[in-house]
Amino acid sequence: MNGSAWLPLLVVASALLPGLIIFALAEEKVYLRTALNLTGAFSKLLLTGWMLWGVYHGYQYEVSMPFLPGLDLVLRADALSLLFIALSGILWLLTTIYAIGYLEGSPHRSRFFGFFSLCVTSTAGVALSGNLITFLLFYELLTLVTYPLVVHRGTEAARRAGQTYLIYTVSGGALLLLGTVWLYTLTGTLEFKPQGILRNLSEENHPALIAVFALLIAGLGVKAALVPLHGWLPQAMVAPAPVSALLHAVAVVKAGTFGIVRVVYDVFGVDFAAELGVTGPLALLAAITIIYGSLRALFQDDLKRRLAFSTVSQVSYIILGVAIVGPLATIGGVVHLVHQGLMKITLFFCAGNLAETLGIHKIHEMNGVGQRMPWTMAAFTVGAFGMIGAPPIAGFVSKWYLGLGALEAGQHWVILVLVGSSLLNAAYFLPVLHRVWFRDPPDTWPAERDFGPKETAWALLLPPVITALLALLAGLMAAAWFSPLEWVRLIAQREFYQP
Amino acid sequence: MEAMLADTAWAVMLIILPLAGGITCFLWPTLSKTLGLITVAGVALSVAGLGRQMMENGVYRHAVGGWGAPLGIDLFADGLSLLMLIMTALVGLGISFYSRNYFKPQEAIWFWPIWLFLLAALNALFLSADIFNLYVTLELVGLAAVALTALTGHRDALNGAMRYLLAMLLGSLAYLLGVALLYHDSGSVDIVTLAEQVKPNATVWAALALMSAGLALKTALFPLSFWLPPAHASAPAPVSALLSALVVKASFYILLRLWLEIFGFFAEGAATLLGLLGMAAILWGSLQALCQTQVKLLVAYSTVAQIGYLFLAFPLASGSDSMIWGVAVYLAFSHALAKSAMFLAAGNLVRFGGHDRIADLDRVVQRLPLTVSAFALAGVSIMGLPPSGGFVGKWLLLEAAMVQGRWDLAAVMMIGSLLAAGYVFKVLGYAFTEAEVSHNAKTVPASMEWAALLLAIGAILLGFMAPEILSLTRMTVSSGAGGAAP
Amino acid sequence: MSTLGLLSLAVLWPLLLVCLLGFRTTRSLALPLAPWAALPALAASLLVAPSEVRWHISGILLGSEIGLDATGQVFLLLAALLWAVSGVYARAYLSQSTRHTEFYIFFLLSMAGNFGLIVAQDLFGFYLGFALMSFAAYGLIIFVRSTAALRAGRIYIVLVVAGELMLFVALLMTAEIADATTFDAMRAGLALADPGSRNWVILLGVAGFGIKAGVLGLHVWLPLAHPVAPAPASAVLSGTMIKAGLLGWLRLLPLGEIALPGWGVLMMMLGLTAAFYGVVIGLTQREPKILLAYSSISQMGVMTMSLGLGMLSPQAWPLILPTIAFYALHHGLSKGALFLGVGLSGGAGRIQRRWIWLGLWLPALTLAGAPWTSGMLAKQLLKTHTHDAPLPWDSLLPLLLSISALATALLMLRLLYLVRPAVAAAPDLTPAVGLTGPWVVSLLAVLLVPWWLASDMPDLGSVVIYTMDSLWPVLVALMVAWVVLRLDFFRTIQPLPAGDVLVLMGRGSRLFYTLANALSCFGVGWKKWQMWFKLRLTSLVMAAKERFQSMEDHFARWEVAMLFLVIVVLSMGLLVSR
Amino acid sequence: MSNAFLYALVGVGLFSLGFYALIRHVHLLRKILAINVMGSGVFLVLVALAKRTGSALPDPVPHAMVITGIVVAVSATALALILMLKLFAETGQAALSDRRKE
Repeated sequence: MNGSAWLPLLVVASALLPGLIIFALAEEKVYLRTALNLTGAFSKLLLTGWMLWGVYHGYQYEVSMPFLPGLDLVLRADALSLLFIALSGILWLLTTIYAIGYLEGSPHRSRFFGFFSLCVTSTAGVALSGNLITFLLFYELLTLVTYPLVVHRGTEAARRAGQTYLIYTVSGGALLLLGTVWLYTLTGTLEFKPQGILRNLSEENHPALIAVFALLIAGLGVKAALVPLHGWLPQAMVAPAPVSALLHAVAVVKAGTFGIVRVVYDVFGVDFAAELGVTGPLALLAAITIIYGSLRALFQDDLKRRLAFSTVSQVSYIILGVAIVGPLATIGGVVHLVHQGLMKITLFFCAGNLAETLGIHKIHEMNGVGQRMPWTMAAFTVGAFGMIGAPPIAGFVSKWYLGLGALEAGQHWVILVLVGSSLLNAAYFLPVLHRVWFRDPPDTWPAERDFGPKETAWALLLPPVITALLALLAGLMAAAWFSPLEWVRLIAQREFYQP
Repeated sequence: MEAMLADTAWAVMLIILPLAGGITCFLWPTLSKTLGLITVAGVALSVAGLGRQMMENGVYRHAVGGWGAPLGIDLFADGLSLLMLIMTALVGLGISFYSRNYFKPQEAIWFWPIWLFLLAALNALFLSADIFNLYVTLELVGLAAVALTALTGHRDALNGAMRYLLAMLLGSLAYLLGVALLYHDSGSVDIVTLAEQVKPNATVWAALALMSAGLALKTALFPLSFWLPPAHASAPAPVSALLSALVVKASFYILLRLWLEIFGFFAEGAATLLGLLGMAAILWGSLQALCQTQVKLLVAYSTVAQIGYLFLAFPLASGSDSMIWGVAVYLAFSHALAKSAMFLAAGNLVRFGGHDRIADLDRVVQRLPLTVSAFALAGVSIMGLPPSGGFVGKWLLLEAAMVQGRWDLAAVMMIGSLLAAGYVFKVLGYAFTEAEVSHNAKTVPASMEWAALLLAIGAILLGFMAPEILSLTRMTVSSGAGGAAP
Repeated sequence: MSTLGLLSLAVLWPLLLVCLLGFRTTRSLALPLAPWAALPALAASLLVAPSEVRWHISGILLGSEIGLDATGQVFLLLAALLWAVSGVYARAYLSQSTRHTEFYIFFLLSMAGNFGLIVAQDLFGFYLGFALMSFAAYGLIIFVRSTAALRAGRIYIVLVVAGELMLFVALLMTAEIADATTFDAMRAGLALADPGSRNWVILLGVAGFGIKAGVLGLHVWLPLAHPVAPAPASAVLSGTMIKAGLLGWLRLLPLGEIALPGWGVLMMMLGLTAAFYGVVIGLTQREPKILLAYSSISQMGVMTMSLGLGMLSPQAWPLILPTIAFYALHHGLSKGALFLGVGLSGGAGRIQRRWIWLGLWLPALTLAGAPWTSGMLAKQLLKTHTHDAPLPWDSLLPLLLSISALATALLMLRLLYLVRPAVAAAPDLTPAVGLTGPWVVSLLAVLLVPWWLASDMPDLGSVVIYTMDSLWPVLVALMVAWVVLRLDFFRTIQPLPAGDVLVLMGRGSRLFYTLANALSCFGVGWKKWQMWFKLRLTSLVMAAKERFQSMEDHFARWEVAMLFLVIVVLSMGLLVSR
Repeated sequence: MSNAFLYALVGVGLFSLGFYALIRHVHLLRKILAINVMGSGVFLVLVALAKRTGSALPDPVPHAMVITGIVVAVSATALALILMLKLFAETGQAALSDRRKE
């Protein structure tokens, strides 16, 4: 069982080192920068694969470093963290390719890719953290490192969006810090353990624990875009497309939900949380977010803002799955972490392609774009149907398990939420698809850029098609051994429901 | 060589070396730049030597000239003072490296001698064992600081310096009166003997009140912080870094030393008052910083706010053991590093853009990447975001506040860090955006940028060395000669 | 193993063609193959012997099962025939249209979905096929892009999404109750389940599949979709896609396992009213395709009634099931032939050639149940099973069935009257052989296939003697038509708007629109308020900044500072002394 | 003992007088003078308290402190005067100008 300690470090370093070197690179060294980025991405994928294989066979990878008196920084690779790292690894590789194509000829690319790699480093750190203090460290680092990406364009609007982004995320971080310190004073330890660490606490500080839970969820809820705290996400759409694709659909938002999953399962223990009676309100909050997000998305004319509100609603499926106490709902929630990532990043890539190639930002400009860019729009359609939950695509699988889990846990109202949100998803995605495929295109596009015979540059076209395929495969081959669903079953069986 | 190194009186070296350096720099101004840097490096080495010596045989005591306690002046160094010495040496090194090509020749002539006198006075202050000697060294520090502030000779520099001088003198006199009363009551000035003999009676209360008020005025605690912003903002960048990082901490150190040894046992009421003023300082300083439109004023008000954090240690310490004093010193150390980096970065920005307005920082992040990253890293420590030293200090203070159920302190700390994030990111936000009017920029020497960056990185790395530093602070006179080796 | 290969080929071949059509390079290769895409399915339906053998493919979609049972084979035969004929028919029908690639993509997708749901024996495969067929059909319905088509498409897609979600919940609850994903296990589990959740599942199942099967109230999209869709599409739509709803009922509902008296009566009532309602509205129509749509609704009503019969007498279910399958086959083939025939009229809406009009008589009579046609056979089979219905129904049903036969006959005559050839036949409008060929094949299918299938039906013998019973409705219908023609009384009737119930819903939608723009004006109000709030906030902050500045200056004055110093000294002393 | 106490009281009086003058007067020279008056007040208190060893020779330590204090006060006053002169040269008036120079 003596897994080597340096693997988790290497994974974090594989994203950190290229970032730091790229910072120092001059602007025109394009090839060196691309090489660095890609080697970083590939090495991370290799290492994750190695650890996946290792953890599958029961190895334990852990490394720790003293940080505070009585608390030290721990990087531990368990099944749940590897799921998140695998997802972020794959999507980082694709988004790097996409960003290289997208930012062709734009200024400040070294700075962009530097912060980009740092952001992935902190995401890897968030995934691998072994206790709440390490999680907090990387969680705050994520805020710091994503801020320059949000304000990358350097316009006044970007600065204001960055300001709102900061107000939300820094106050979220402060709440999380408060909750963590209070928890530490109550329990004396912050380790993540499968059944949680609060089981043996005496009765009288249960109200305190409920307050700590509320603080932690509020802190994490900001990044997980729960309803009252989601304001920053639609406004952060001013950032360039690869940023909104990776960060707001995958890294930042997922870090929040991953945190909630960790807190509910590995800090409180889901049965103890149910005993405390906190999972009910959390499920309710998630349900309200799901419906609210979809409703707001219905009225948005800007494509990226509609996708942002759709993210707000879709991410809360994960929290809903976590909050419904039951193995199947857990599987549904956690697997949606991967599925939503795949589908949402496809949609954001396509939105970026439209903006970059044809200068389309608004939905009413998207008439007949299917003929002009068939492959991008095919990927968009796969992503959209996935969001609605149509069968072959991954979204259906997670909705299926969420439904089963809800029924098994006897919470029938969740079915209504699922149905309602699927209806709303259809209501705001199908008209777009109709406009794309069945309306005839305008004679001139707002800002068309010619990419030769292909509909757009290879680097812009390949990523969305690949992620759409992955989403399709994750749904179609859900029962196969290599699918995310099987890995999540392993997580649920190994992490949450020891006999 | 080993034996010789072991027993030389490093403490004395700490004082004589900068004095000698100062004089030689004054006499030979042409080579003052290199000489100054060498002296400061020498001081840093001797602090290391002292540190190694203290590791072996704990608390260091040296009677100057062989005379005993009542009359002679003793040099005394325990964990807290060693930490302050390390802080002074590090920040001093960074600032000297920075100022080698910051000053015009006719200013450099005055800068190096006065700066080295200031360094000598600081070292003497951290080493002195009796409260009168503290008065003298405090006065020296004050005078040198005022002289440095007035270095540029501009209108607002002189104004700030004058205001600072008057406030400083007033504070010292109040302190001296307190010393007189204390001496009248217990018949001795030495801290250790005072600690045993002082009983709570009328004169001691008056002495405590006067001394605390005087030192609070010199540390610019909130209501008495009127003199700090104009002085720090108008002084040249390295000087304001010195003022904010070191000079302000000197008087705080004396207050801490008095409270730790003498007044701590019977002064809960006064401690809560100081805590209250500290909280007010955090809120007021941060709000003022948010309202500023100029970088250096913003950073100066940030100093006022961060000093508030240090004073939060007083109400907490009265409740529990002396670990909180270690945390206060740790916070002071991390603030010194971060604030000096911030001021040096601000200096770079001012020199680069030729102006001080935040709104016109035209995409400076692309043209001065090192300076802005220094400002950002320092900002991270000021805000108390992980992994910086500021975070560790804030975490420990929060922990203590929660253990003692002081929710008000916890809440103010949270609001303080939010407001800090507000003003730091205000500057960073404008550093990224494109200003309407973009003007011709002057180049900034690389060494100045690197100095700021190294200090900022120091503030971040401090976060990772918390266990060693905190164990160092536990090595005090009360913990016996051995001292807890780290 | 070849049967599994053939079955999966039936489904995968159209999908493969769609992919080939997608790529511009391979499009020229795939286009000629597209019309013949249904052949593998046809071969499968003919060659594969229906058996209880199931093939479990664990990889696909959480484990899916493929297999072909008796009803499945009948449905597959019907579907394969219709898709093949329509495919070839479409090639000529769309020869001069520029967007035939797009048509074929949607045509092949819905074909694959249709075959998929017939072949699938587990809920995932079925649901995937059902969703694929429904969404792809949208492309067929709005192919002509006219405003009516878009409106029909919008209503269709809304109902489809609602249906999908109802099905999702029904399948979810069944899977949770029965803890299984294959249909037979689910049916067994459902039979043993507690009545409460079972009723929920049945309600959702009936409603979900009812939308597709045109159950009364949910049928509004049918009369709108059929006239706008191209002829081959509406033939397939009416022929097999509607039957998918019926197949869904047969798979999901626990028929033959427990008696569901309440549901049985409801279904029978629904079926009967639909049967007569469809005919009454159909008679008023002037558009042949709308008339045919209403005829489909009425025929589906008959099948719903027979389903209700199955619910009432579960013990007779093993016999009723093949009857329903046969009835579906008969209706599908004849309705398909009718639609293709009507399609031959080209733009003028009237059949140009006399022999084509006469040809139309054949499926019309079959549908009306004239003697020695498959219609007569189907109706008689149904009548034989009405005897074992519970008391009130066993005598009432045969009578109602014959009256519905009469009504359908009248409807068919109305249709034939509508499309009767003009006196002076225009010479150049002879439909191309590409169109008439497949139509003739479909006529042959209408004649031969049911009899070929009926040859191995169990109780064929007892049926032949009732020729007289199936003849009189047709004769009476002819007489009534002759009388009406003489009086030309009915010419002045205005046709009820297609999608009748929809008019009522129209008012409902107006309510929805008012709600929507109320919400939007609330939105606008909210935005205005937000702007005002932002302005207010910034001015407040500016004022606060000014006040802070002045307070700071005030503090900086000597007197105030020193006052603070004195206060601090005094309070320090006081606090310490206590 | 009582007259030593009297002198201490006079010292404190001088201190508060100087403090009041420091606050009241705007002209810098007056402020510097006020500082010196306060300084001498403190020194007087120190000298008065030296008498506390009964009738024997007075305690030498406070005297040493006073000498050092005087030295410090002198250097501080020198610095203050130079600053005032430079300020006067620069701004034309020997008073602390209001901090907000619009």
